[in-house]
Amino acid sequence: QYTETPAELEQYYREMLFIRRFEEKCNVVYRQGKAGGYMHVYIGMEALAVGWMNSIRKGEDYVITAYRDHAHALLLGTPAVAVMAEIMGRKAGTAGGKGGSMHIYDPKNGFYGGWGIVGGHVPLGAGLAFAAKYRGEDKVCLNFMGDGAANQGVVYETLNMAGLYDLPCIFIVENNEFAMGTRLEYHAADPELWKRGLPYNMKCERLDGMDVLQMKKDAQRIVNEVRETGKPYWVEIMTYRYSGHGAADNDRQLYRTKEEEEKAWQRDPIGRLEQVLIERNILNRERLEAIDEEILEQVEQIYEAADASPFPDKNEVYDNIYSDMSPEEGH
Amino acid sequence: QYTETPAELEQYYREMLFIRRFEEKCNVVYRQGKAGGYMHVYIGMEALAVGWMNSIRKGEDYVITAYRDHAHALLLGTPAVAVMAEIMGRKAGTAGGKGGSMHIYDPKNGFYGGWGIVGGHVPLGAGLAFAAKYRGEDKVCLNFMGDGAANQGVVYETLNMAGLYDLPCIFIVENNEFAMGTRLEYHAADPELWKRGLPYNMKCERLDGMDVLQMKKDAQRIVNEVRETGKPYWVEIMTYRYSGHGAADNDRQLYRTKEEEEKAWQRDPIGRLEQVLIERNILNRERLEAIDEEILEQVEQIYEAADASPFPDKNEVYDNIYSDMSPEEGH
Amino acid sequence: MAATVEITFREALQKALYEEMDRNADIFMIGEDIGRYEGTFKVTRGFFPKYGHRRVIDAPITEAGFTGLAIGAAMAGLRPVVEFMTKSFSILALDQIINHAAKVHYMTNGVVKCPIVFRGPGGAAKQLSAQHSHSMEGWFAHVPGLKVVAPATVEDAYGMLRAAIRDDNPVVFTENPGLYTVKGICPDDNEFIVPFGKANILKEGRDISLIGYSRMTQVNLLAAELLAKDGIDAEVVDVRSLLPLDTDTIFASVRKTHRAIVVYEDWKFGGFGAEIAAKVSEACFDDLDAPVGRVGGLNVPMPYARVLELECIPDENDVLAAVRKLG
Amino acid sequence: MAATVEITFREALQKALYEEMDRNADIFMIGEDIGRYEGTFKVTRGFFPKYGHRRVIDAPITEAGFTGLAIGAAMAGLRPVVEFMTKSFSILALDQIINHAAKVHYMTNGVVKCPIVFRGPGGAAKQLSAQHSHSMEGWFAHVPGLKVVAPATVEDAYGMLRAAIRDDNPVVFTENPGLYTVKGICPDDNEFIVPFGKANILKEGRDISLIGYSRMTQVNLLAAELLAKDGIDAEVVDVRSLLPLDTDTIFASVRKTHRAIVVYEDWKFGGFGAEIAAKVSEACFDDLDAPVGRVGGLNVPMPYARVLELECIPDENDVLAAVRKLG
Ligand SMILES: Cc1ncc(C[n+]2csc(CCOP(=O)(O)OP(=O)(O)O)c2C)c(N)n1
Ligand SMILES: Cc1ncc(C[n+]2csc(CCOP(=O)(O)OP(=O)(O)O)c2C)c(N)n1
Ligand SMILES: [Mg+2]
Ligand SMILES: [Mg+2]
Repeated sequence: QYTETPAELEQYYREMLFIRRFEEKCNVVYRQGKAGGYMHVYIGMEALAVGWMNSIRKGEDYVITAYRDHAHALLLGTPAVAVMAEIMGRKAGTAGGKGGSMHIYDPKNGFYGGWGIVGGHVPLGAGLAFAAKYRGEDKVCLNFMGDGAANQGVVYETLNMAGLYDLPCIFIVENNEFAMGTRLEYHAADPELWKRGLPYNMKCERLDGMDVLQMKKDAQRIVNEVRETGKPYWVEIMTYRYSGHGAADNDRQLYRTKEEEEKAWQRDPIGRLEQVLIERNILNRERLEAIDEEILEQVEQIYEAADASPFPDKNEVYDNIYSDMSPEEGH
Repeated sequence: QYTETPAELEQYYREMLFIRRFEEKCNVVYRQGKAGGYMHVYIGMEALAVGWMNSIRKGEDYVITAYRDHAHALLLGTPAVAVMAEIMGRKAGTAGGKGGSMHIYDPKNGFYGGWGIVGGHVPLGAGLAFAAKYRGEDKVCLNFMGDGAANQGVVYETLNMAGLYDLPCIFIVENNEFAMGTRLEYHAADPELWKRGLPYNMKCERLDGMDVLQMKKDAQRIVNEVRETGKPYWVEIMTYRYSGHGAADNDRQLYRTKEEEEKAWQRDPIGRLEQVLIERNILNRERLEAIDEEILEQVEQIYEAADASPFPDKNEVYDNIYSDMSPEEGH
Repeated sequence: MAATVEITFREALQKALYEEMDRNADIFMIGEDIGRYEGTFKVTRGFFPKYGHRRVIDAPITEAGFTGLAIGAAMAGLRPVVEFMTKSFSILALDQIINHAAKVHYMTNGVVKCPIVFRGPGGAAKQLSAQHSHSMEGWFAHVPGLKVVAPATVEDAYGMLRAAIRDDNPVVFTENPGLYTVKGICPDDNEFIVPFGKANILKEGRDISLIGYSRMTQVNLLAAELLAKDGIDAEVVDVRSLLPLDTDTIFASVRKTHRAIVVYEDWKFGGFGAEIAAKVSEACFDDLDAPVGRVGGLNVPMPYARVLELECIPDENDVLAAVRKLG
Repeated sequence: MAATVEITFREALQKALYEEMDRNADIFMIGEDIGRYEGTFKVTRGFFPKYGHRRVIDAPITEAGFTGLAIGAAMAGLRPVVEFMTKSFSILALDQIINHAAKVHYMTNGVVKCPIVFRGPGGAAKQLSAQHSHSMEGWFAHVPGLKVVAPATVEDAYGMLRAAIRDDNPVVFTENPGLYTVKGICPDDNEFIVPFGKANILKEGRDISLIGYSRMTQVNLLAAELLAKDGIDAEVVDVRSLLPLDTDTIFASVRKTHRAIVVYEDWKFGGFGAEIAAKVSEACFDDLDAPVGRVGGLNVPMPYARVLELECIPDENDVLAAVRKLG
């Protein structure tokens, strides 16, 4: 009577758990000083990306997001070692160490980054959708942004154009209740962000991002509709950021209580799927633990491989500023 | 049984007609080469400004708008000679000839301009309202913008803050159906601009701006409410721009037909009020014509006075860049 | 020897745009009022009827938004030509141009290309006041990842716009409004290209180098004529391309004339002319018989009154005064 | 002789902010995460508890919007202190700063004042990559109507921030993130002001002038120490105020040392150092024994990998190399 096959459920479980363990390792790496700058993990939000990435044509459809981008890349098929290497600023990274955690790109798998200016990538995503339409392709673009990003004016400039030009673009607000240290209620006049697309002639919805099965169903329905109609869609997805804003944020107590976090942990999408797997007798505790062992081992190997890869050479600093020239050199 | 006194009706009539004749003169002045650059008249939209300016506490409340700003200034009590002189780039102008038609300012009458970057002044208006609230004053701000300006993202950044901070700001979209040469349908995904404030926790309405009596009633109601509640309000007002976008726009046929313009003329707010004045036996045709004569004469005198005033001296070019210093001089 | 036509600067831009749009279906234009309204400066007149709303797109007044949309399209392989109604309005799109278009190639270590042109009138027109009269090219030339050109002649308008459109990198293309009606001889050759990074000696001279770009090059030509009357033989160096900058040609000229004046319309203080002057002063230290002079716009927000506006914009007399000052 | 305290650059900023907010109730702060979260660089720590949300305002992530709101409040007579989480994000607010704050006084011919401070960390921190590492001061210093300062010492941070807050004009106040933890002696005097437009000789010297601002002045001090070992007596000129610029002090130093190097962290090409170098080259033409050297940041979007990032940012060794190059 279930719509998902056991294989699918196990796949979602493995994907979510892999992201979780991968990013826990990222945090360790960061604390060890092997990664620097700003690094933002997706812990708690895994169901959201897993639901959406399994609803598109990977490698064909366009995906773009902000700096909280590890999960999106990994799910699209970007080699995990290349992602870890980029986070560690290595030559083997997706951008040869030039981008770092915030700037993961993998266009051949449909991933267009990986952007650091809050809200700045949203019109780019509309442009990707525009290109698909211009060429008569039936690709869609998943255009992810945060709840804080949803305050940037360029988002509404983009919605107006998406509605005006009929662009196959799905705007997905990852509402994790916080913009850095500022709670939703303190940055949004009306916390119901799902309403914000209404004035621009597009469908709008608020969805649950903590239940991967429901997320996948909703995502698939919307992706199919947008591919069909070629019209934009605005979606707010309720989720939660268990970690600090970034690896450098050690001040969570400034904006929320331990109690709140513990309560939120009860909605943990991974734990929730574990229940389902057990209830449906698909995987028992032992199997779940074995899978976790397996993934932890896998992540270790990924880290080892990344850590074994060299740093960029100094002279690479001038490479790829332009496709066909170098800037004036030297200090 | 009427809510307006005959005196009020005559006042509205005189105000609208004065703006109309004043700006017709501006067009002549421009054609004669005595004004230059970009100059935008309000012809057809007079009822809108008349309705609102008669609903506030002139000189106390804040008013801000874009470059189509003659009417707002004149109605707030800015000396007409100073406005005409500014348009003609004279020393006696509101800004000593430094601003021109687009940049009329008169803070002591509550008028804060007069801005040329489409949408750019909208957050400033919220800031004026913020100052009122900060000081515990019960002032309101009338924040005018065009239908095209309503696409600029900064407008929605501002609405969110106005809703978040509870600012006594009335956002007034002067929807004259065109953004320069682009028709509403070609620049707005949904032409019902009144909806655009809905996601930001504020009341929103669409109103008729061609009937000065109705406009005044609606404006008074909204101004009173905002002064009372201290909360923002978003209003779309339907009007029409009879002239080209600016005095330099001689290409109206590129974006609309003569027929459309003629049809629009049937809604002329001045003609409409004339009907009322006659029906209610307040003023007959002769009186109306006499008033017109009087105003035309008045406008001529204003022009003469402005034209008699000197141009700025070259050495004034460095004045008032800073309150307390001059920039490095010379080429 | 290819055929030529005598046309205006504006017509040269239109010619390049038509020929390139015909040649490559991936090219589209986007900007405010460029379609049905034909553009405020009428550069895009005739394009909407010919190519329709698919390739000539009227954008809402949302500079950041439509610029970002075009950049995204370029990342996907299209070749957008973005018109800013005036370059002054590109200030609202700077984040998109500088943080996104200019950096994506580097941030992806060369994986993503961004072939896009940002064009439109830059500099003062006539009495458009403080908010509509910016010269932006100096700011853009400060940003690695962008190429920045500012042609002064009909031939260069034609050849450099084509080069810009065919470039695989973001190019800021500046058209001074005062140049649109300038007439000149233009090659009638849809493969004619003026490569970036080459300055051009428009008039040879022995006594002093007048170095400028965009409309100021025309001013320098005028100044050179007047100087000739005083027996001063000025060389007019048209920089054309700010980034990349052709220092070889500029230095060679100064090493020949031993005197130089850099002329630019932008605010003098902190403008791009300072970079040229600093470079010439450093590289030609032993060759200079006099300090490198600079002529720039007054450090003043552009005033409306014509009498004040004319004070702000450099003209040939200001160049002459600077030459005399050098002695 | 007033009392002094030894505090960090960050504490000096906090001290000035506290004292001014206590002194004038028209002053309020607005910025992202500056209240409850105490600011990403913790400059505003303690202010929210003390002054509450009326005077310490957490803004949504809308740089253009909250900057414009603050400018409007300033036009109405309040005295906002705007924090940009990093100056890089001020790029999104440039239209508000340049077209509105900087121009309103002129466009109203002096009727409207705009007393506002735009502060925050400017320049590279550590591995924040291409979009978070901009030095913006050169661009701002190009804009008439703004004042632009970039202190390098604890004392100047204290005295110049107070001067900025009391100024009736828009002031861009740059804090290089590398300076926040620098310790120094600070006057304990809530009327202590360092007026704008005065450069400061931090170390006297006979042989060469090292001219810089913000963190690069600290680099120059280090370089001067190293040069001393080679018997080169360098003078360290801390520009402090870019607009207005104190050319008298700068020129006097160069006329004494006959050699000059301008050091700045920003991209070298088209950066503000070019303006200083061009001015010195012109004004001190007869006094210079060598061309004016420049040391700037590489013309590269800031890369993430530390090894690459360190390549981009000038340090004392780059200054030494430039000195040697002058010979
Ligand atoms: C234009 C801009 N302003 C500010 C920042 C600093 N900043 C980085 S992330 C962030 C919070 C964004 O919150 P949200 O959009 O909800 O995304 P989340 O981090 O929750 O995924 C801020 C303020 C930035 N990077 N860009
Ligand atoms: C940021 C910006 N972009 C473009 C322009 C050029 N422009 C001036 S007015 C205008 C149309 C504005 O239309 P609307 O907002 O409807 O106001 P209206 O002129 O109809 O009163 C345009 C595109 C500008 N001044 N500023
Ligand atoms: Mg969030
Ligand atoms: Mg309109």
